[in-house]
Amino acid sequence: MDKIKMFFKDFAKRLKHIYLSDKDRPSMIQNSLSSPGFSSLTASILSVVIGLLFGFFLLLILNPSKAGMGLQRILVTGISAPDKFAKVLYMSAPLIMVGLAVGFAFKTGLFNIGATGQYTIGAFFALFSAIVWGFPWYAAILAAMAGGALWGAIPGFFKAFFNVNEVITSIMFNWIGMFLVNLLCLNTPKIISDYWGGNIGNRTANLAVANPSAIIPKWGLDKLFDSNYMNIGVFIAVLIAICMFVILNKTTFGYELKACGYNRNASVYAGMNAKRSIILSMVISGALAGIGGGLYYLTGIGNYNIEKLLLAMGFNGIPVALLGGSNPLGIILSGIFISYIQVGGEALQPTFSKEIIDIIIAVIIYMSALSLLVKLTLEKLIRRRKKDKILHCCEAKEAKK
Amino acid sequence: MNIFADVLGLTILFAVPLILVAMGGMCSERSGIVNIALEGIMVIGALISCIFLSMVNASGWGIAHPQSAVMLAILISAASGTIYAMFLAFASVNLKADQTIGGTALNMLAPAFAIVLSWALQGQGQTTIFIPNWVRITPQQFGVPADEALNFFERMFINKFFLTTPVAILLFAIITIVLYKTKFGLRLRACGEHPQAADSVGVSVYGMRYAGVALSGMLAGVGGLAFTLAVGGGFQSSVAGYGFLALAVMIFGNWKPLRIFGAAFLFAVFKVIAPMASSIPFLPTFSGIKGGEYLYLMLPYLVTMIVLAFTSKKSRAPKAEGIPYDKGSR
Amino acid sequence: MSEYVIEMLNITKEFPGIKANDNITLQLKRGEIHALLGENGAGKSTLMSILFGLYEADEGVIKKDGKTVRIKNPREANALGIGMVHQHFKLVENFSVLDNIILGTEPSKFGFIKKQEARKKLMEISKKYGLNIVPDAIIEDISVGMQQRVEILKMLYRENDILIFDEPTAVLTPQEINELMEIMRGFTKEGKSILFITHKLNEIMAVADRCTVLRKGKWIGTFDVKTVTREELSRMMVGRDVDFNVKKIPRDKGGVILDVKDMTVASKVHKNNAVRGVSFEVREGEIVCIAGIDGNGQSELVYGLSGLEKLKSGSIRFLDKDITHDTIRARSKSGMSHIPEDRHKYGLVLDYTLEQNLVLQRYWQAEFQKNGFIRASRIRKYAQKLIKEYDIRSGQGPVTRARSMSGGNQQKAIVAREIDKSPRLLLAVQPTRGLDIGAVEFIHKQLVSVRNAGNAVLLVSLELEEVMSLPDRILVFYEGEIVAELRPEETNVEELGLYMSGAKRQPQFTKTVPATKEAAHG
Amino acid sequence: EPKNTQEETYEIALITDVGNIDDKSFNEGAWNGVKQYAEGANKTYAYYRPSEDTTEARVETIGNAIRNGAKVIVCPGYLFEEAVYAVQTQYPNVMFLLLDGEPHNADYSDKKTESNVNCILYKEEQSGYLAGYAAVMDGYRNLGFLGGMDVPAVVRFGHGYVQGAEAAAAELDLNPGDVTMKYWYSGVFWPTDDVASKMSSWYTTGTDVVFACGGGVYLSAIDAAKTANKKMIGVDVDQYASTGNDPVFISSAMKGLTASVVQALTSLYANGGTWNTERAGKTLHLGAAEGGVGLPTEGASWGFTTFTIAQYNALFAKLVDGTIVVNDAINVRPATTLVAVTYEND
Ligand SMILES: Nc1ncnc2c1ncn2[C@@H]1O[C@H](COP(=O)(O)OP(=O)(O)OP(=O)(O)O)[C@@H](O)[C@H]1O
Ligand SMILES: Nc1ncnc2c1ncn2[C@@H]1O[C@H](COP(=O)(O)OP(=O)(O)OP(=O)(O)O)[C@@H](O)[C@H]1O
Ligand SMILES: [Mg+2]
Ligand SMILES: [Mg+2]
Repeated sequence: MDKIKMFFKDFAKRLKHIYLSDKDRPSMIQNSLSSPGFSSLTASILSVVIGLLFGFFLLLILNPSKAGMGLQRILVTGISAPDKFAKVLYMSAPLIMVGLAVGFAFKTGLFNIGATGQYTIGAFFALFSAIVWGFPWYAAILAAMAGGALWGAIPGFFKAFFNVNEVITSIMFNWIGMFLVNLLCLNTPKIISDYWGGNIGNRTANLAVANPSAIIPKWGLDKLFDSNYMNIGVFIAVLIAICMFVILNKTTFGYELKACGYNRNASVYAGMNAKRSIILSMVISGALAGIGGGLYYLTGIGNYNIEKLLLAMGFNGIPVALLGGSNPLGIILSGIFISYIQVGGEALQPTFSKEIIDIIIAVIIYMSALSLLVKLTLEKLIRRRKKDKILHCCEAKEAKK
Repeated sequence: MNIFADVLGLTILFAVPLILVAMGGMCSERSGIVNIALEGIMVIGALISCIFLSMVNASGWGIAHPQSAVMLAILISAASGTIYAMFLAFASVNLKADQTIGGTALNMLAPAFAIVLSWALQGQGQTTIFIPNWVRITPQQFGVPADEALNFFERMFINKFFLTTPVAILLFAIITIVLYKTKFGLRLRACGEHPQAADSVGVSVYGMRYAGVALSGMLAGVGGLAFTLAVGGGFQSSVAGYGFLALAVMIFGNWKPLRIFGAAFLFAVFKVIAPMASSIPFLPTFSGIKGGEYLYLMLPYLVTMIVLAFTSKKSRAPKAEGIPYDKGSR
Repeated sequence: MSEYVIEMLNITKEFPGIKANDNITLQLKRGEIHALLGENGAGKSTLMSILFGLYEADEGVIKKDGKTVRIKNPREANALGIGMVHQHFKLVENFSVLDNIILGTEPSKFGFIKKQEARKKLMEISKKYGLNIVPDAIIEDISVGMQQRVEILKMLYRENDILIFDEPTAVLTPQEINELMEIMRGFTKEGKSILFITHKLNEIMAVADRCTVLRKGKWIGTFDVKTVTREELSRMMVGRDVDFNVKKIPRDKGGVILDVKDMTVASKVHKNNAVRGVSFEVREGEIVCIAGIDGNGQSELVYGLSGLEKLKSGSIRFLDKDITHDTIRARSKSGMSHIPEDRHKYGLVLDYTLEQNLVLQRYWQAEFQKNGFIRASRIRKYAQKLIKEYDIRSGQGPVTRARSMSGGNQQKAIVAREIDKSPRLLLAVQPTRGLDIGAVEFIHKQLVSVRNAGNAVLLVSLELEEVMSLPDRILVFYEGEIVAELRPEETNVEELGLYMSGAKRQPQFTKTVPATKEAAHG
Repeated sequence: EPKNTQEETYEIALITDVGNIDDKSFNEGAWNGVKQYAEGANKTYAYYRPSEDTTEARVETIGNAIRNGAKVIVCPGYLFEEAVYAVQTQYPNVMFLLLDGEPHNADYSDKKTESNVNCILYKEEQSGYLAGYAAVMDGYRNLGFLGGMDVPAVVRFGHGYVQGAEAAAAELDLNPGDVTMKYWYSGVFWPTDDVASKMSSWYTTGTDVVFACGGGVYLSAIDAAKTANKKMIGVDVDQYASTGNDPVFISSAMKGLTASVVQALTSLYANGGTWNTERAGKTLHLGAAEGGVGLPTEGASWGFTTFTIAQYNALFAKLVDGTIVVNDAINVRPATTLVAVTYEND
């Protein structure tokens, strides 16, 4: 009991300490010993650990005798068998894409909360071109990209020309997109499953039946992993993420988009076309989400359902982007990580509900907000140690005298 | 004629949660904190108050004192929303975290928590929390004889009536007055525009921001309950994107109470007309098109965009929103 | 009672990597105006912020009337009667004047603001000190000078009697400066004590009783103003002699670089045009200065020339080419550089590093990119070169975030970037605003070197000293029109003032559009 | 088999198709059957939700259940057709009970039911027929049909409902158009604001009774019905009883999900854990004759006033003996001459 008290006291003291130290500007406090990259990775890892501990705590409350088993399943299911790992990769492909969509927009100063609409339109373009026009998979992915780009362009356009906040346009066009896709699907008999012999009127046809060439190839990996889930989608996503990294950090184009995101006036002053930059940022962001839709529905595993709820996948991009620090390379990791523990979460059934994983992810995201605190603490410690050293030296000198 | 009374009546019913939650968002953003967690806060407010309602229903107390129970449920939804919102305040005020991070975490957490909690309370797999019948105030309770047909205004105002409606109107009025007429409101707005200025005259920016977020939690919590009552039946761990719609309504309303009020009504009226279109005589039915209803369902969103295109040139968010307050920065 | 109202004894304040204040002692006598001076980054604002409770000192004590006090936040400073007009005004832009003034000390009943009472009190104070304001005007609609009055009234409303002015004159017109000096003298007569930060030595000479000089965070000395000269002060500040004379080699009239005809630009603040049918030309080897009181269309003129704003009518020829409809990039390519008025709004991407900002106008050139890919090492080398040449000081060299640099160094970075483009025409809008005399000297030298190389500078300045010393030719702007063309050596400050205030107009500049006073000031 | 002592095994497993087990529809009905049997027979039981709405995920989840010790797996819903097709050969020793469907491959080129699979199909059209017939006979003239999604079971209920109303109108010698029906699939199995608005507009513009057929979607209609003082017909179970005697329900078109699951499991265990010859590899079609469908007649669950239980029994007997045949086609809408049906999804 006393220990716990001590712990809290110590914690409170630390908190207060950091709280008081807010006079220091964080951007200024960059210590050579703790490069920003290093400490943000540390912070992310710490968040993950805290999130998992919290999850364990929750499992303990719900069912103490099974909590150990639960935690173990969360942690190892993803690599317990090849087919489980295949599932991780399968889920991470669209997740990385929507994460990239949100993260890319963040980097260029925009909040794309419309990834779900762009993803939906992308999915529709992919399925339409694949089923109705018989496109092969790569062409269907390009179609998905075009669809997403188109849907992303709209909020960009409204922002650039009418000064409408992209958040509101994105939200509105999420719904418009979904309803539009429903409408288009319903009026394209060929895209619906019952055209191909099924008895279901509210979902799209199976690609295996309608156009096998539109299924993303597996290159034998399905045999290797012994799972239908395995395909090359995740490699495409990783490749695109790397491209995005290069574009953002190594090209003049990325330089322009970021400049416009940080300071629109300055970018205009510097001769850049800010309207074009805003629209292009949204187009790219939308295209990424659209590809996500393509990558998911062209696996031949899922069918698009005519429903009245927004697809969750687009919104899932936000936590992926945030956990990955909006950095494309970070997003690869966070996308894979989130699907990894989600696969672990499914294995919690039937003892626990799989929603516990969502709670854990939420806690991890929340804890990553603490990264600043962790950074400050780390840097403070390092600085203090340095100072102590100096003091020591001085004392030593004085003693000599 | 009845159908028009219905349209207006339902518009009020569905505008109420939008107004509440958008006003909540406004309070928070006016203090400088972007609150995208509205959706999650609504879920929590609805969850806790619906659990309360179903508990007092089970105990029999509810049916004996229906409107006191609903009033308590409203208070509980406000309290739980406020507490939940404090997580956002802590992350974005004290920790100076990116405000979307806290918001996103809360949005993810809320429905998952709702499922886990309602299962823990109601048994595994039992997600729906049913709302007892007695929460509605019937026209009879207003003194309309049971066998008498309702007139236009009765249909419009009291046919489908919950205590949340007058509470919402009251809250709207209070918040509007507080924002513009009190020193609290002045300070709150100052913190969202120029926190350094507020700080330099002795206003506690942290305190004001906490207050703004707390208000948003309170309003969004009540909004969650109001939405669940309006939809009817039961709570199923979700508020179907209304939190985000409220965010949109807030932007649409340009962060100003009266405009938010108008925006919410405009949006709600089209949202209500959409499903009712087939029963409104003069509206086209698009019978040649499969799923013509979707054309109507798009309507509220399209109308919003059209209005925005014409009105947004001057739209202006609180200047300091989204930026963690740092005493030292100038 | 102690002779001093405020004593700051042995104050030390350290920021990561820098001792902003190092054992500084400052004593303020009752009823005196005490000037504080030092170069950019010397620690003046920091010291005042400590007194105002924005920072806490690491070491040292503060005494009020001889009693030690701890000032932890502005509220406590206010309670001790300390008020401050900040270097960058702290006003809520979309609030009314009245709301800004009462914020934090609102008279109220049950939480409801008693507006009428507040208004009455404000109008009384305003009348008493002759500080005219419109209580219901919105801050963003009023001039900078007016905003400063609001800041001053904020202090008076709180009945402060120790007033801190941090660089209050950097943004004012000469007339406004004179008014401010008068007001400050008035305050001392009432027994109020004033701490006054400025870079302008003549202002110190004019109003201050004593002054304290800081350099690199250290206390250099405190002097009775009557006993020191300008030159001595500037030497103490900068640590070397400052040369106030700019050397301009006499040049013959060169070819026309810029030819503006009937230029009209709309205003963003009011319905009338900000620039009305202006025609002039700028030639090789000359510095032309646009003089005038702030808000007479100078900013819009430059927006029009640089392409930030479309012309309503008229044409611009640059190097014998019509560029009226050219893009900003095209103008920049053909040799136009622009040091913008607002360095944070236009001049810098504050979240980019210094090196990224140094190539803001040139990142697309073959030198810095290949097939769309940025050549990072070349940018680094180039940045290091500019940093060295222009002595841009910052914490981490090329990779410092622009946001964390001091205003003076931010300005130097912009100047370096724009001049290093070897422009044929340099649009320089208030290039030395808020800079210390050392930096001013440096930038003036750079402008002159552009001119001496046979290029042209179009300078927009509000500072009479600069207007009288730097240019070859002066064009006076009044209500969006040119009202006079003068040569600095043939005119004097008084005459200039008459043209600037619209009291006089040279015959060749006829009034084209009937203008109202209201139109020019929104 | 269990790897860890902490791990428990669950012998009877139910996998939901997409929703949850409180969907007020086949997931819930089947789950109640599993529970009822397992608790009586003292067996361990559990249910699982697949990670997403795909055949692959359902196959995977079946695998998970088997890893957790499942010997019998109940698969409610036609969405399981392809999944069961795949797993029936993969896990020959595990018994499957497929409700509402029959296994086939993705392109329907092959249909086969292995001996470890028993399929049950219900004649929902008969149940719907009874409800439609009774409503019109009882004097209701303006009917509504609120479907969830247009999935086979829901469509059969709806089409039966239309046919029943038409038959009653003919029997009563009504004129064309005397009976009207609004017919709509909402697209959701849960309550939403637009369904609530739509129902309220139906009741306001004259609809007297709505047959709400689609899981939780009835929750959106129930409020509208009460506000308008109108009636509803429930589905699957006796909803008058299951909602705590809510008088808004005049009847329910029942389908014996729970009972048939209990029966199937009972016969399975009676046969030593494998399907007996009547069930192995077979499909049972449960209709009136088999006691699989009907309206509740006990006490106040019977909400009709002029239509009598005797009339109902006579009608029911005709369904049993085949005098009345209700068309179960789902791709073709039933032809009507007397009932004016407005299909609002068009
Ligand atoms: N919040 C801070 N964090 C880190 N360093 C700071 C901070 N504030 C000031 N400094 C450092 O302290 C030094 C003194 O800054 P200060 O603003 O007091 O200068 P100043 O004398 O007011 O300059 P100027 O004439 O440009 O206004 C600066 O060089 C700066 O590097
Ligand atoms: N975000 C920041 N992080 C670290 N240090 C900062 C930051 N912002 C400002 N500083 C430090 O604070 C000091 C004062 O900044 P400020 O912008 O007030 O400079 P200034 O010279 O007084 O400005 P100006 O000349 O524009 O009035 C700078 O010297 C800078 O080093
Ligand atoms: Mg300063
Ligand atoms: Mg300065």
